[in-house]
Amino acid sequence: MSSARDRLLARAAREIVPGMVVNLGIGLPTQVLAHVPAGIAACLHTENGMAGIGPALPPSQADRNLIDAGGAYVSTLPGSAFFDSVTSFAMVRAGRIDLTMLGAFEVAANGDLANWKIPGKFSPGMGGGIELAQKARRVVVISTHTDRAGNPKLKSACTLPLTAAGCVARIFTDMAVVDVGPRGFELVELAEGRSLAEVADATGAPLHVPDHPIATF
Amino acid sequence: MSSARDRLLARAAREIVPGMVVNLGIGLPTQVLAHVPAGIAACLHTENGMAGIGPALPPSQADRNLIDAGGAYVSTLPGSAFFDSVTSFAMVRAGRIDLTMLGAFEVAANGDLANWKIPGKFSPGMGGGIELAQKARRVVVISTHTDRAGNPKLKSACTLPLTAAGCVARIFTDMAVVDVGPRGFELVELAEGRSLAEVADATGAPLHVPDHPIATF
Amino acid sequence: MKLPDKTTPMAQAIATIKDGDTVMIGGFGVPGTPMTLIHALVAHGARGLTVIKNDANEPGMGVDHLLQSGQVRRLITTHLGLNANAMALMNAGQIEVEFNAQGILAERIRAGGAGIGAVLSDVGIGTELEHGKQVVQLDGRPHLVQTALRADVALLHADCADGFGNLTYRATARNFNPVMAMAAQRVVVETETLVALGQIAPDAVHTPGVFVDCVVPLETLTKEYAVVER
Amino acid sequence: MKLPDKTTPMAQAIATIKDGDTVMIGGFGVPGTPMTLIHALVAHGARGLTVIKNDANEPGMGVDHLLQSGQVRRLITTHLGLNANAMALMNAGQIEVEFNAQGILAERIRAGGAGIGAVLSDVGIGTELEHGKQVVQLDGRPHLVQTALRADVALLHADCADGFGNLTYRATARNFNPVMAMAAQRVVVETETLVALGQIAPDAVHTPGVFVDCVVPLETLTKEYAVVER
Repeated sequence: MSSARDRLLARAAREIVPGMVVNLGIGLPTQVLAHVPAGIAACLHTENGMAGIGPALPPSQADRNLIDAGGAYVSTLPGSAFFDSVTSFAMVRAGRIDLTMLGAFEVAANGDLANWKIPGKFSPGMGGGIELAQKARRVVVISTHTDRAGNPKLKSACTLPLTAAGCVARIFTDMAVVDVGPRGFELVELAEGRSLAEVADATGAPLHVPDHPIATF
Repeated sequence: MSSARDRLLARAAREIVPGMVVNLGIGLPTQVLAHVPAGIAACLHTENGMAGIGPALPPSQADRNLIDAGGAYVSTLPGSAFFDSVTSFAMVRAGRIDLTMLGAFEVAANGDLANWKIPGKFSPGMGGGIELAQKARRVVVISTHTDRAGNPKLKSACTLPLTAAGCVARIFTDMAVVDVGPRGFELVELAEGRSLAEVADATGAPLHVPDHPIATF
Repeated sequence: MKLPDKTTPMAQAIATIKDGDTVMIGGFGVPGTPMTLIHALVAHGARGLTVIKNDANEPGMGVDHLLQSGQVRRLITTHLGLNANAMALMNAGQIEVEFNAQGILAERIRAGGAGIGAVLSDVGIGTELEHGKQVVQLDGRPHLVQTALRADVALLHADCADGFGNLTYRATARNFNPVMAMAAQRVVVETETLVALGQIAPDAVHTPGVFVDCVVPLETLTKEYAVVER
Repeated sequence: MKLPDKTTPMAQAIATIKDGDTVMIGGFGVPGTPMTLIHALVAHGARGLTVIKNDANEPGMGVDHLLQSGQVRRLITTHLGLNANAMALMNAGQIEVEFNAQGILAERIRAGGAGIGAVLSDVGIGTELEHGKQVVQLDGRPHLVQTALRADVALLHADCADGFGNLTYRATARNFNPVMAMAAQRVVVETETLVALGQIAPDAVHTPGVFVDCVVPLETLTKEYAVVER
């Protein structure tokens, strides 16, 4: 899904509008960094203690003391600031993060998110995910539409331990952009080359389709 | 009591031993600063956000941004640090202040301290006094032995609203050094020229006298 | 990407303040008190304010102007001892005063700024500070529930700011400014110096710009900022 | 007056650590992790430790040495995802792991460091984080009582220190170091650079020396501190 992934990341990057403070979660979300429009006036936050993330750097150019929360080497911009973990999460909990983009194991039609624990299989810990999901002003998910076995990640209800209840506003996948609305999942856009039927089939809960034409990305 | 006061302040200053972090309260205590032995390795803390207070400065040499908690202009030493009010009181409450010297309206024989409010007459607020009295590792009082009307400040029980209960370990006055011990007030030293009877008479609760000779200061 | 610019004209920065708002004001004595923003708030005229400030400055200085103009209904503070005007207003019942232990006031503001509901502290157990406070036992020992404080607006004073709102403070002018910068819906900062983005080293920032909404460069420093001759 | 000197030889700095102690260790990934102090603690040999650390580093790095040596009974952390060794030890029941939300772990340590008994937070309401936690209602909404954490010893990494223990950190190596510096009975700091008193400007200090007990200058930086090639 390499070029589909690039289109997904570029589409998700357009969610960032001028003036925002944005936190990118570990995994697909941090890859959005490379797709953010160059001139935009926005601030990327990483919970290990930095606001104003600049471009990622290869190891040969890296500063050993400057990583993002996923361990990737990043750089500063004019106006960047470093701070400790307490201050970093004060920003999160007090509502100074306008948007966070997170990965997901499951998203439910009511906006519940599960992304930190698969009991008996994978329990790495929640890191900063619970606070970001619960406290950022807007939470969107970036994920594949289905898991590796082809099962839907968008479900009528989560089966895994929750990260936060009712937190997800929008989901960006390799197949579609889907909003979580009052009626549940609502199709917003289709990935280029994907049919409505194909997406509905890969979604584990009813997918409401607007009666106007669907844009593609 | 000018020279008596100088002797009092100099005696109180000897309470500061190498390695200590010390907070000097507003009033007589801040005047101890001028009497601290020059070469001693100790750190003075002021709750408005500084550790490592240097000598007081006259207005002509003052930095408008550098005051102590009483509003006096002070200076830095090599190794001084500035910090915010939250950090300053974290030091106090977490036990990093080895000694605080406070003023008093009343001290009781059980170590209770009242120094912030005379109901109906004078209610300026407690400032940082309650936390210093309750949380510093050692609390001593520097005060006149009696109030302006000649009434004892050392009493069997406080009549004014408490600053903190059972906190005072030692009292330095213009007449004596008095410890708060298991039996109540215990005479430690006499001010030069003061008689035991005179001090006992000016003290509003029994003053226990050791059976060894009493030193003077 | 570049960081957004938040420099704002003085009048616009405080225009959102409404009657009845809660306003945090930085400073401990003269250092760190936003003297110019306070005068602007007097000129703006919003009334019935709740002001949260460590102290009431001295007569004729700083927040005293706002007390004398009758705009303050309630003052949450720690010490008024240097302002006889403020004590007279309090004693006459013209302003309501809530005293807090100084470090507890700082913690309550910090709790608001950190998205924490309250802190549990044993400070003031056995004193008047217990009055009206919820008590929770921790390990069998009583603790007071010290609830978070937040404000509609914080008015702060910085030594140096960049356009994104990264701030540095000088000496003991830091005091309550960093914590109030975390705890208000709208954070307005007057600054002695405005520098270009990148002129404050990322490791030297005291308050990250993420917390700040409006940066107001000062044109002059009035006499109120000067050394006080006593 | 002059400020006391706290420079201490490595072995002496950690000699007080006893079996069963609680040890806080700074760092988030490689930056800010006191690699050399960790090796010294492995050599020292104290067992049955409770370790409080954001993450478990990666296999063969940092706190992983202490896990592999069998000295850790219990780990209070937020994320082990980069250390399969640690997850295997946890799954085999050889170490007990308590997960905290990252910002709540930071707040609990800060509460210990600020002499606060607990913070009340709604983070994790409706999730597994509720389990075993006391609940207090604030304004009719449930909050978890997140109790303070303190340690017998904190092991920290600074970029620069003076002899009194004033510290500065570099970039994202700051992370949990400043808050752990507040929360231990004995605070031991390894530093890349030791400077004379006065060489760190008073406004530039990240952790005031008041919090620090032992300053250990590093003689060399081992490969564990270097950029990780993945």
